Amino acid sequence: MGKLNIDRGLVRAARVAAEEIARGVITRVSGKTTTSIERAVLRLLGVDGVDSQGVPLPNVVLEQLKQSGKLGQGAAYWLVNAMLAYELDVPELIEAASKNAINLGDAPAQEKGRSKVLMDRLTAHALDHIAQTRQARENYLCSLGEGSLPYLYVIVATGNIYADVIQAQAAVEQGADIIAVIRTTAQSLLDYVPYGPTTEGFGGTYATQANFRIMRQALDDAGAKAGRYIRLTNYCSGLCMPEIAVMGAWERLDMMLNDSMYGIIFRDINMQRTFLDQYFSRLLNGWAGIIINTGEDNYLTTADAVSAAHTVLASQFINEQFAYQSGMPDSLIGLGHAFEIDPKLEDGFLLELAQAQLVREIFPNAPLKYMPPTKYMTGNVFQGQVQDALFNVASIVTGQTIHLLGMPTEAIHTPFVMDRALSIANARYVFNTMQHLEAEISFVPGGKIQARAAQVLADAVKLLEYIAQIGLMEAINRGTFAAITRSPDGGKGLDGVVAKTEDYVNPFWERMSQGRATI
Amino acid sequence: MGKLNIDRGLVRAARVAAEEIARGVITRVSGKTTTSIERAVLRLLGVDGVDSQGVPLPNVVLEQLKQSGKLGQGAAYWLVNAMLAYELDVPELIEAASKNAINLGDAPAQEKGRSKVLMDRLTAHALDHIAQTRQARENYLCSLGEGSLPYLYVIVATGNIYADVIQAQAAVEQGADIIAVIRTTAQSLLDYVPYGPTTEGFGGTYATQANFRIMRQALDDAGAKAGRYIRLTNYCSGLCMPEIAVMGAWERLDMMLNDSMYGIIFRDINMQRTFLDQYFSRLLNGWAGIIINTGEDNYLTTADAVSAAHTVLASQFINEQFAYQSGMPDSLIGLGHAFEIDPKLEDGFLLELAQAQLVREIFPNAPLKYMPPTKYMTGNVFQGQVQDALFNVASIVTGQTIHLLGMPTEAIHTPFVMDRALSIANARYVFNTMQHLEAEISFVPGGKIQARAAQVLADAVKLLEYIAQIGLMEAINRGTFAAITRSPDGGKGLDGVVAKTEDYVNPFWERMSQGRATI
Amino acid sequence: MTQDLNIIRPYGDTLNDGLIQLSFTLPLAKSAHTEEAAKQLVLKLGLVEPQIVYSEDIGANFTFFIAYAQTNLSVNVNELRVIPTTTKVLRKQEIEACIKAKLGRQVVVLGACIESDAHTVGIDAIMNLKGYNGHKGLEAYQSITAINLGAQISGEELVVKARECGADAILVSQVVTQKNIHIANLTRLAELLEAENVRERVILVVGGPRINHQLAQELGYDAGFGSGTYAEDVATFVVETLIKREELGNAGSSGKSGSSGNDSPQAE
Amino acid sequence: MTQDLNIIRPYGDTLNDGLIQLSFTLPLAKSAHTEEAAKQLVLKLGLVEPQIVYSEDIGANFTFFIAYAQTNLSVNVNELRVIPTTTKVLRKQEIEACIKAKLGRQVVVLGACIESDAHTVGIDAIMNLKGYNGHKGLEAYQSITAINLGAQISGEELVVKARECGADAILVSQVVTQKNIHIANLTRLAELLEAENVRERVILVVGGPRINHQLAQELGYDAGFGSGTYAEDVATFVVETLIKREELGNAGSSGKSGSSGNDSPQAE
Ligand code: B12
Ligand code: B12
Ligand SMILES: Cc1ncc(COP(=O)(O)O)c(C=O)c1O
Ligand SMILES: Cc1ncc(COP(=O)(O)O)c(C=O)c1O
Repeated sequence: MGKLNIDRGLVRAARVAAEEIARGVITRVSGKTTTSIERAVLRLLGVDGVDSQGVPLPNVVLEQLKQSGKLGQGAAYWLVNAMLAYELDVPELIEAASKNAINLGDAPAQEKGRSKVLMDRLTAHALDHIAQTRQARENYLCSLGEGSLPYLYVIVATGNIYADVIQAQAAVEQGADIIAVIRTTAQSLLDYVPYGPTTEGFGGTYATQANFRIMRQALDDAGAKAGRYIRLTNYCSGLCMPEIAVMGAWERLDMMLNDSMYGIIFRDINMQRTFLDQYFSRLLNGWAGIIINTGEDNYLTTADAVSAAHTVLASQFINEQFAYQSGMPDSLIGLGHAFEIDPKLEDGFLLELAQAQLVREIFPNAPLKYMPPTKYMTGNVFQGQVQDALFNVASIVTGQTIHLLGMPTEAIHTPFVMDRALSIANARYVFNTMQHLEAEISFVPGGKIQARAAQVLADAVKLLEYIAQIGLMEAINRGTFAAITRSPDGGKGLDGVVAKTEDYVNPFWERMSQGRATI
Repeated sequence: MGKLNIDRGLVRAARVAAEEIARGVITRVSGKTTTSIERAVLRLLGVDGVDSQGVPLPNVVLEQLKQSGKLGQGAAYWLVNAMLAYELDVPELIEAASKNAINLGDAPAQEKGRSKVLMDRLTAHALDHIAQTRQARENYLCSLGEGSLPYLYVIVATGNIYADVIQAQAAVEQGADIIAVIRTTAQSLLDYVPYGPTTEGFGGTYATQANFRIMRQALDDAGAKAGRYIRLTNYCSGLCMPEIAVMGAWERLDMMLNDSMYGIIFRDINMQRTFLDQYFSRLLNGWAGIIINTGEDNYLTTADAVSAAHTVLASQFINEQFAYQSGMPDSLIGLGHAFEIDPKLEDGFLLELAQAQLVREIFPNAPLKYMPPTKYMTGNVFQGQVQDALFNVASIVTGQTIHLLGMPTEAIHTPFVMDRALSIANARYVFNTMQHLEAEISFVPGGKIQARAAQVLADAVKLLEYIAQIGLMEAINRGTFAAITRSPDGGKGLDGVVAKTEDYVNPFWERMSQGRATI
Repeated sequence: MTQDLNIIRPYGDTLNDGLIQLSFTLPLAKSAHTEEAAKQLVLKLGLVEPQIVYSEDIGANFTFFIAYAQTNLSVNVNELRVIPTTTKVLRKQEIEACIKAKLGRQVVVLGACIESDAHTVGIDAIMNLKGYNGHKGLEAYQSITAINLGAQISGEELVVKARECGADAILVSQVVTQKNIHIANLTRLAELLEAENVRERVILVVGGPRINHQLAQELGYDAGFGSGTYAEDVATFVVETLIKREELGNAGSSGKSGSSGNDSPQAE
Repeated sequence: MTQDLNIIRPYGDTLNDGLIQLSFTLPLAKSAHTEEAAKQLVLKLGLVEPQIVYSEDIGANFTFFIAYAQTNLSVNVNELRVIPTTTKVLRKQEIEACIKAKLGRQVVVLGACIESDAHTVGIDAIMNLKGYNGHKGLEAYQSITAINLGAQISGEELVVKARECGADAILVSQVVTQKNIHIANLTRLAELLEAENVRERVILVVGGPRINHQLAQELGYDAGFGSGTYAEDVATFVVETLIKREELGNAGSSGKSGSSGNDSPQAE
């Protein structure tokens, strides 16, 4: 069937190894939770807002519990228990707690049955809300329809949510299908989620729930005008990954950058923390019908796209298995890859085609996310248009799904309104003029393209089997991905990894992972 | 063998019809010569320079002969006869003639034997000179080598030959293999060739022998520095086509725009004149080893590239046969075609590929000249880079030979030095990154690309058979090409078509067409 | 975004950031000095925060630069004066109806691409039956007699033809603009028509990708049309102008006054 | 082409034609008025013969323009002052030899990508063994102890580390420049080093794609390096500066004076 004539046995072997890898990690971190997961639970249960100092209330509550060493039972337990003990609803209770009038951990233990009833009610309420949001998306898609494949994905990154809205609306008029609001440089290492609408960021805009809502509304308006549903994307990544998953589910984001290893490798976030956080956030993303975008493209900014091609593929297999562990269906697993081969390399485009086609054939049902050239873009915006054009060609010829548009000004600044217009025109022209080219061409048997694909697959299998042997944590420790090494006990946020007690309660975790491998 | 699985029987049928068409035309104009052919003969025999009024001496002599009604015997006859009669060498004779001290037609007839000896000597001298020039090219190619295929062809068009030289040398440093000096807008309808170096033109620089020489020297220098032979191109076209062929042969031009019908269709030059002129100039071009470039691309500026695709192919078959009639080998027949489909057309690129591949497979040994998008280029120079990139893709994927670079500023101005640099970078990147892509892909049997190619070929055959029936002159009269109609006795330059007498002498015509169909 | 029309500045990603992209070549080999020269040049244009984002030696002692910079200057849009050729372009039927009702005769329009210019696609788009982008050309108008002379028509030929067919309007096309040859050609034509006493009797219109109404008027033409013009744009202008002139009952002299100096053909 | 260095102008296809390409967006919907505004803006930049060659409505009341125009301004290249970091970049072996001969000890270089910036590829290209484009990084230099702290290092951390390892030079990288965050970060670091009395004891260098030597000096750094820098460029500067300071026998105070105000590190 495929154009590459790949060895299906190797693909199966890769999945077997990757499954073992992911399961190994999950087993190893089982028995733990994280401050960020617990804050996410608090958010799901209705904790929101900031205290008089501007500290987000989930953090305030969490600190209380953590300081009193009570986090092991799960924040949900203490919240519900205290609600019953003091007969307060969530806002009342949290307000009192934030004023230190109440310490959640001090409330006397309530009767289990009553706890369960309240817990179930609150959980159902939250999950219903998410289900409704998901339904709203379905309704929009049904009534408005959507852009044709590959979806045109652009970023806005002014730092100011209101300016972002203007940029996004212009982009929609230009033809964009997906808008990603890029996050300010500093946010991923914050151990809290900023609150409210924000107007100052650097290289991006803070991810806050208010900002999500503002942009969602703007895109609904723009989409209604344009006659197609516009997807909204943000970063479910960094130290607050699970909380952002909640915010995204609430505010009807449609996609999330969400990788099982990105934070470890690129942000030096502790790996236990990340593996736990990614598991829980993927439960949520899956529940909310949010497509995740994995971050393998990033490897190629520090490692070489030719020699490290197999690491991208290996990582995709791992990301897939992690997503399966969280119960996500293929249709939500937007594996990432990128067009990052040195433009000076002879036949470089053949290798790009081989890789893109390989990923397409191995993950036929995944909404693949194809990233544009970035590393080899220069200040030559005219030549940049050409590099992006070939990227567009590779995308349409290999049937990619989510197409992140390259910008001519990639090496210069976050996109200007005109940069986006130029990029969109570039992609629309290429996609239209080559609409059915994919169906027209086949690759010569045993040619350079097929040989390259076979090689990358074989190398990926070898790598995966090696990782399965030593374990993923050790593999990362040895610098397997992106040529960066990270140790299991190093990195930021380890202090947020907490052992669960026997009686740990997390109603969402339970409900969402029913019938699946649980931690 | 080919990728298109075309019907070889149809290709043969097309050639049969085209041969009939070309032969029909040649037969019809046989018995005639033109003022421009005779001036070319004079140039070959050594007539050059201008009189005191600045009128080129070939024109002065020609006018004398024409006015005295003596052209039918051929200028060569009168020149040699007068040389013997007055015992003058060519410069002396012409100087006297230009001062009206002598009228060539008045000289008493000389003994045939002596005439023949002198004629043969002068002819041999001229042809030797051309042969030496051709040999010089071979030597350069041998010692310096040349750029890889497809050759990068750029134009210079400042209007000032010295500024052109600077532009050309920069282009060579940027990577150009072929430099074309574009001719000023007004020149093709002049019935003489301007003389000396020129510094003022509009949209191009006058084609003069001095300008040819200046540029040839500059390119030899630049080529020596760059370590590859740089080809020089100009226009062997318009009312002075045969004379320019002489100048090109003399000054070692390597290519010439030279079409059997362009002047008729696009410059409203009389068709008898053009058919005669093109025949003679192709004799010369063949002798000098100059690659001709035909002008089918031009059709697509007035006609639609999709619906008129078959007219381009039909015209290529005709141009090929006209070249054969003049004894040119395939290796010198640079048939032209162009990437001119509306970028808004869905699957337009598939049609471009079909056409480029079709031409490649039908004329496997011709140095095809592929022309860039021009008509649908806009002032959007950024998008222009993308259009040109796809043109570059089509070229490398179908193995074109001579690649005329598209300029981002096509819709704005003749190229700036930076426009050329950008275009060359565009093409070099595409060619290098897709170096062996042609060998990697095949087209799906019965797919849109193959179907389109089959259709265009079938339509071309039908058209050729129709033209063979009614004759090419009538076909042009009916607006077959470029949607333009021209009548056999209309157009400019008909007064320069002269009946040959029984004793017409043209030693070059005879020598060069030995063993071939003669007029 | 509410926009103060008194102060319009370029927009990169923030209102009034004034961001502009530039590219140019300096006739110098690449060096730190050349780069500094590029930066100084951008500063001389009154731009601030110049960023030379790309520089490349493009051979023969040329260096190519791409820069981004900001301007603090702004344009007051409320103060701009733009002269339209017409207030509202009529559709084909409306034009035909208008001619029938108000003129009651055929309007004769003569078209040509003049002097050395052989780019006929533009004038053909206006004149020929087929038209352009689905907009029919003047030949398709029943009440217009459209005569397209085609390429490289000299001023002298045009005068003869205009007299011959009693043209109401002459439409000339100029596409090649290198070294401002179009200005020379157009000026020469206007003078010739004047000298031959044809100018007053016709509506004189010019079009081409680098032509606009203002330039046309400066050159003594009644109107000018640029890229993307359709037959109805010109037809509207021609017909409205004809009607106005005939209404003044004095085609000759009013035609004259309309031919230059006057801001808007509508205002006659 | 002989070139008058007193008058350097952009070059399109003829000497001194002054041709420049521009593009920008105006926050207005497309209209004849907007087009005129674009033209006026180009004129306000002092450019002449403006040609708006492209305009497109790009949505949300924005219009994108591409223009070509000419400038009569010129730059006098003879008058430009460009401050080089060094007169001649040494090769790796030369640097090693120089350190051995003139300093006779290990040179300690500390590198970091500071504050919120996590773009380590640039600093890695300078510091890490592998280097960049075939040019080895400082780790490959036997007589240099290169310590690369990596991404998102706060000023405070950097001070501690610099003291700890007795750094001769601190190399900081700044890649994100949006809203001039690099200026803020670099200024803060310079002040902190000053306050902590570290500034005088080190050679302070900054690099990044939007950094140049002039900017660095304005911010109180000893040198700045932009795109396409290799390890040897920095190493030459660091080693030459160290040698000069040690020759002055007074590393502390001359280091200080070299840190700001002084035009050329060579001139010390
Ligand atoms: C097609 C074409 C040709 C064809 C022309 C075929 C033909 N019969 O017309 C051929 C191949 C013959 C040709 C030759 C040359 N061309 Co040419 N050509 C073009 C090209 C690719 C497209 C022009 C076109 O057809 N546009 C489509 C029409 C519909 O648009 P338009 O002309 O703008 O017309 C519209 C409006 O302007 C307006 N309009 C135009 N005229 C009029 C008149 C009136 C009265 C009104 C109301 C409106 C109106 O309405 C039209 C419809 O909206 C352009 C590049 C480009 N992409 O623009 C170069 C271009 C115009 N050519 C150019 C040149 C230099 C030449 C040559 C001189 C090159 C040479 N030395 O050989 C020759 C000589 C031709 C000559 N003697 O004039 C240059 C001109 C540079 C300049 N600014 O001066 C261009 C810009 C290419 C380039 N970058 O170098 N060319
Ligand atoms: C790779 C990359 C990333 C990688 C970084 C991986 C890593 N570990 O470094 C990842 C994917 C993580 C990333 C993330 C982001 N990035 Co980033 N990234 C890039 C990219 C594509 C290439 C940068 C690069 O590696 N260049 C190659 C190196 C070798 O060049 P260089 O850095 O210029 O270094 C050379 C010289 O400058 C100099 N040099 C550099 N430092 C030093 C120091 C010293 C002492 C010396 C002497 C010399 C020196 O020497 C080096 C070798 O010659 C650029 C776009 C581009 N093509 O430039 C965007 C870019 C830099 N990123 C950008 C942004 C905005 C971000 C994000 C903030 C986006 C977001 N909101 O998520 C994040 C956050 C990162 C953060 N916290 O800093 C913007 C910055 C815009 C601006 N001008 O402010 C850019 C320009 C892209 C864009 N157009 O939007 N990015
Ligand atoms: C998965 C993932 N998360 C996050 C980011 C962005 O970085 P940051 O962590 O600074 O938000 C990226 C990079 O594009 C990514 O791929
Ligand atoms: C064969 C041929 N001759 C000549 C020309 C140039 O036109 P002109 O006749 O004005 O020189 C062209 C157009 O590119 C051409 O294809």
